[in-house]
Amino acid sequence: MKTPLRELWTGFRSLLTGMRVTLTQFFKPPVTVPYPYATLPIPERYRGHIELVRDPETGMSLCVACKSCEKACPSGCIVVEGIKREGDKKKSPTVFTVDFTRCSLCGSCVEVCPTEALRFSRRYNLAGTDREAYFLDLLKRLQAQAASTPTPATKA
Amino acid sequence: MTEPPEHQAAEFAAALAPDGAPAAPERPGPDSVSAHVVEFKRRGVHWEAHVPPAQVVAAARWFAEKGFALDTLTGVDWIAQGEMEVVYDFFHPHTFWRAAVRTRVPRDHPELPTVSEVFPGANWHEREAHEFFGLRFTGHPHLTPLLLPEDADFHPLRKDYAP
Amino acid sequence: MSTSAALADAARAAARAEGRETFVLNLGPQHPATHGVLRLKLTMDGEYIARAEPVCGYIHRMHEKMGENRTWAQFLPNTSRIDYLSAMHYTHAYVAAVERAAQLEVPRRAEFVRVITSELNRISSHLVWFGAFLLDLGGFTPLLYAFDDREKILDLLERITGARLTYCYYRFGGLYNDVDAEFLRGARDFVRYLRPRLDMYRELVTENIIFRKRLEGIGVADAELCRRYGATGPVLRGAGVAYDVRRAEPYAVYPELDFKIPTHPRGDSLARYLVRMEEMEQSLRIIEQALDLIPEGPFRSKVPKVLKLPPGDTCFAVEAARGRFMVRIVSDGRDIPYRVKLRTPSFSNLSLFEEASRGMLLADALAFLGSLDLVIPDIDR
Amino acid sequence: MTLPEPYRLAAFVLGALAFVGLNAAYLVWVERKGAARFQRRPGPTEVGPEGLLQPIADAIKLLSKQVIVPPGADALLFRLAPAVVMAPALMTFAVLPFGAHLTARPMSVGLLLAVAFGSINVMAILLGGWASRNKYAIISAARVVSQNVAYEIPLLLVVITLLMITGTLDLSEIVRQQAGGFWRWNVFKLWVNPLMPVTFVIFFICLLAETNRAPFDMAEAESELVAGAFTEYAGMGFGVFFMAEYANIVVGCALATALFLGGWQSPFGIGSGVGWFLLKLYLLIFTVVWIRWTFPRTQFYGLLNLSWKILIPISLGTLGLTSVLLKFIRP
Repeated sequence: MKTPLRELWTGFRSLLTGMRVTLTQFFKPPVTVPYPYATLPIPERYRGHIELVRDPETGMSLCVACKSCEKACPSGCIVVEGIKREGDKKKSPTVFTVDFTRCSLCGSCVEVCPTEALRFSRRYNLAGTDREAYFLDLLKRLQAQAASTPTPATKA
Repeated sequence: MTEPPEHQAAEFAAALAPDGAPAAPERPGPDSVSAHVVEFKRRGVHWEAHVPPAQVVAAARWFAEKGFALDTLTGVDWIAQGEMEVVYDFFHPHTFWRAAVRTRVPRDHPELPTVSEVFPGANWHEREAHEFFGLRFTGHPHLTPLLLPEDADFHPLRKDYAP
Repeated sequence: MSTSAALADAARAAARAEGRETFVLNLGPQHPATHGVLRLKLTMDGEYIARAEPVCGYIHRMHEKMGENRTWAQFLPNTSRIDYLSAMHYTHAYVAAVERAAQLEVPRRAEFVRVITSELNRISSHLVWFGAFLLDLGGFTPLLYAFDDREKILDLLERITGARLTYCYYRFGGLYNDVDAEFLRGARDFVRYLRPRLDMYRELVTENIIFRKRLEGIGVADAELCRRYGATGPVLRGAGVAYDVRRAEPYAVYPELDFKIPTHPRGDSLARYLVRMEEMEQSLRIIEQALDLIPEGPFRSKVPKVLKLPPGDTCFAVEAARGRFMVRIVSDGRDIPYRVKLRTPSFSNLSLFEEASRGMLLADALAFLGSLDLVIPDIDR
Repeated sequence: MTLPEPYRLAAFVLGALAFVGLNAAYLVWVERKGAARFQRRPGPTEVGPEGLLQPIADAIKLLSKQVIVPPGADALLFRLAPAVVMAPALMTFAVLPFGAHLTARPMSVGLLLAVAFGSINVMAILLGGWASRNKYAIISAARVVSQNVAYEIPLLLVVITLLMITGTLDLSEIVRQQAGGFWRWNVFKLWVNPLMPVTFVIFFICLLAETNRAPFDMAEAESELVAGAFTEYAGMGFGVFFMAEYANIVVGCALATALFLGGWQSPFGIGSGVGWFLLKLYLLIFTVVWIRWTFPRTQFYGLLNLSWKILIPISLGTLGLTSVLLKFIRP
């Protein structure tokens, strides 16, 4: 008789313990962030889609159109074309597009780039209604950035 | 099963080829049984064996008796040699030995007996190998595609597969 | 008629012979308890299961074929997407297999970081399982608590890898980039933070009488059953077998660290639950020790730009959150894999479900299914 | 308080409907907010301040949805079930003693009526589940019936225990007997039966089981049976089942308040009124919410075991003990 009763009591007590735990949580403030009104800081190394880095001196892209990134990309989503302009020491890109719909954000392209001309952007709220919005022209993006932000140090 | 791998390999070869076939590690013939120790640090297994396709059930039974578990089994399509290799991976849950058994079947007639009687876990692995490679495991109770659609009649991991 | 239908018919006929009538209940592929797109074709006798046939493949992506179409390095992003909850382990196995085949050196610092991140990943994976399992059992709140804790791990890992789920952080011969002091401090803080939380889970869940009554003796998968089906990980350890790849085939710097392999002999759902909960504590211990021992130094060794592996087979297994994950790579000497075989733990762990669930009640079977901790892409690959 | 009978009736019908409607709607809000706070979330915030208009938005959404009767279902029973589940809960409000003079229809057999109507909702769920022609729904319906049968017994045994103490079925009279401070509430009448608190706990457990609330939510069991008996219900059909669940909780908790916690009586003996009744009622409802968001669901046979092997023996024991004590201690 003693054991079943004790079992019953232990079981019941375990329920009360559980209720105590949830009640303590009840009086603590919420841990969530109300997303569209507040956002968490994006970490330094956040891997968004890639973008071109500007040369701090010339304001042009650092890319030499070597196509290392194109070759390294597992999904084949980068297209780079480049020419050697008159008077330049190295090639510069004429086409640099990313098919972001196929990108897996692995970072291989950034890793292989010999001139560190690529970096991850910090765009995270990537939602759209059409596919075309994610065929990114990085050269255009670079120009737009140059137009809006005079100093390259400011973030994207 | 605490003996070192060389003993296990020898015992295995002796059990499967009682007439004393040579346990030579050099390029084994398709119908001979051989077993040899390999370097774990390079290969990830302690010893390997080669058996003819007809003897995979006997091999599996030997491993089952020793308390091994079937890790996985998979095919490799050696299209240049016109052969399909089937690799059975075993691990021992208590003594931690790892062993692999290989067998080769002709590519145009990829048929070998099922080991799902010995290791029920092989059932799914064989279904997978069947759908991916077109290997036919005779005696398998339910040899239908597992991961591919049920009406799939193609074998994507064959080297000549073109979608 | 297919064999499957024949088997289902046989189960039905057997039931009818005993004067019972069966019906087929289609559970999934969209059902709250299957966590993704697993489908169970249940032949039911009332609320009892006469036969449960898992139907997989709904999210099959043929990673193994993808591996044959790209260079060794290009396969890396795929590895995080097989089991999205323990991406670190999967990348680890693949990277280490290639390192083993090419005989590449890995700097000690990188090995320690691999251990720390892997164990953090294991905890986060177990936390998701813990929450989802309780959800299966009808308890909603622990899920949110577990996700709160997991969020802290994801923040830490995002800090160093830049991603929250598909990290793709390890590289041949080391890491993608080095960890900073902030991360190491954060990891230490996290260890300190999680311990009282685990105590809270014990009070809220583990000791709860309703919870224990639901799991005790339910879904027994004993050591012999696990061996026949090749089940590993917490399923095997919940059957009392101290098999852990970190011990069985030591890799990285695990041999230098002191940790226990938790086992429970009963093989029921509760045993598997307890194993995982204790594993989280052990992972915390491992992280603590690794944080003490981590040396300064390079995080990556020199690796040839175009990596070609010598011909032959190489295996590498790691203890992923769900069990033994093994990569078998076959090289023919080129820079492209000849064959990549992924041996995933959930695949084997699920295959025993059909045999073990026979004669169980539906609700029990779902508790059992939850305790196996399945990740469907891990089965389907 | 002496309105002519037809007006009185109309006032109370309207009052009961408004009370039930408001409660059902806002208990959903309370449940969601409560659940959120238990889980360290803010809960609904978007519609209205603190999400207070959320129930209205929910109602509009449900009303604007198509009511689908699945092919092969028994259309009549399928449509009837929501009405059958709602009606008894509404009827019971007639006898609930909210205040000393605030009862729609004070009846000498009020408790009997409440208990009788309280067990009709199981039939509604059975009807709905069976008429849906869905395997999950039928399994759920079968579970609900056996669950409710199992819990009706300890519930009634507890009520009988209480009846022996009060000697009346009139709910208002039962509350009146408990006047004069919290030590005179039935739950603390330890000199009549030292096990009164246990009786209350049993009553509360049975209440959870009868209203199909977690941890006894076998009817819904969303992780096993999708949505159980309500799987096939869309739009307001589902909404009515949902509201009925909350209406039943209100009825159950109101009964518990009246029977054990002194109804409208103040715990200090002075200042009694409807406010106390509502306070106790909502505290009990909060506990119901609190329990739901704390525990996992019980196993189905565990639930039956709990009833047949634990609750029924104990309630029989308290029944026996009370009768013995009443016989020998109070002449």
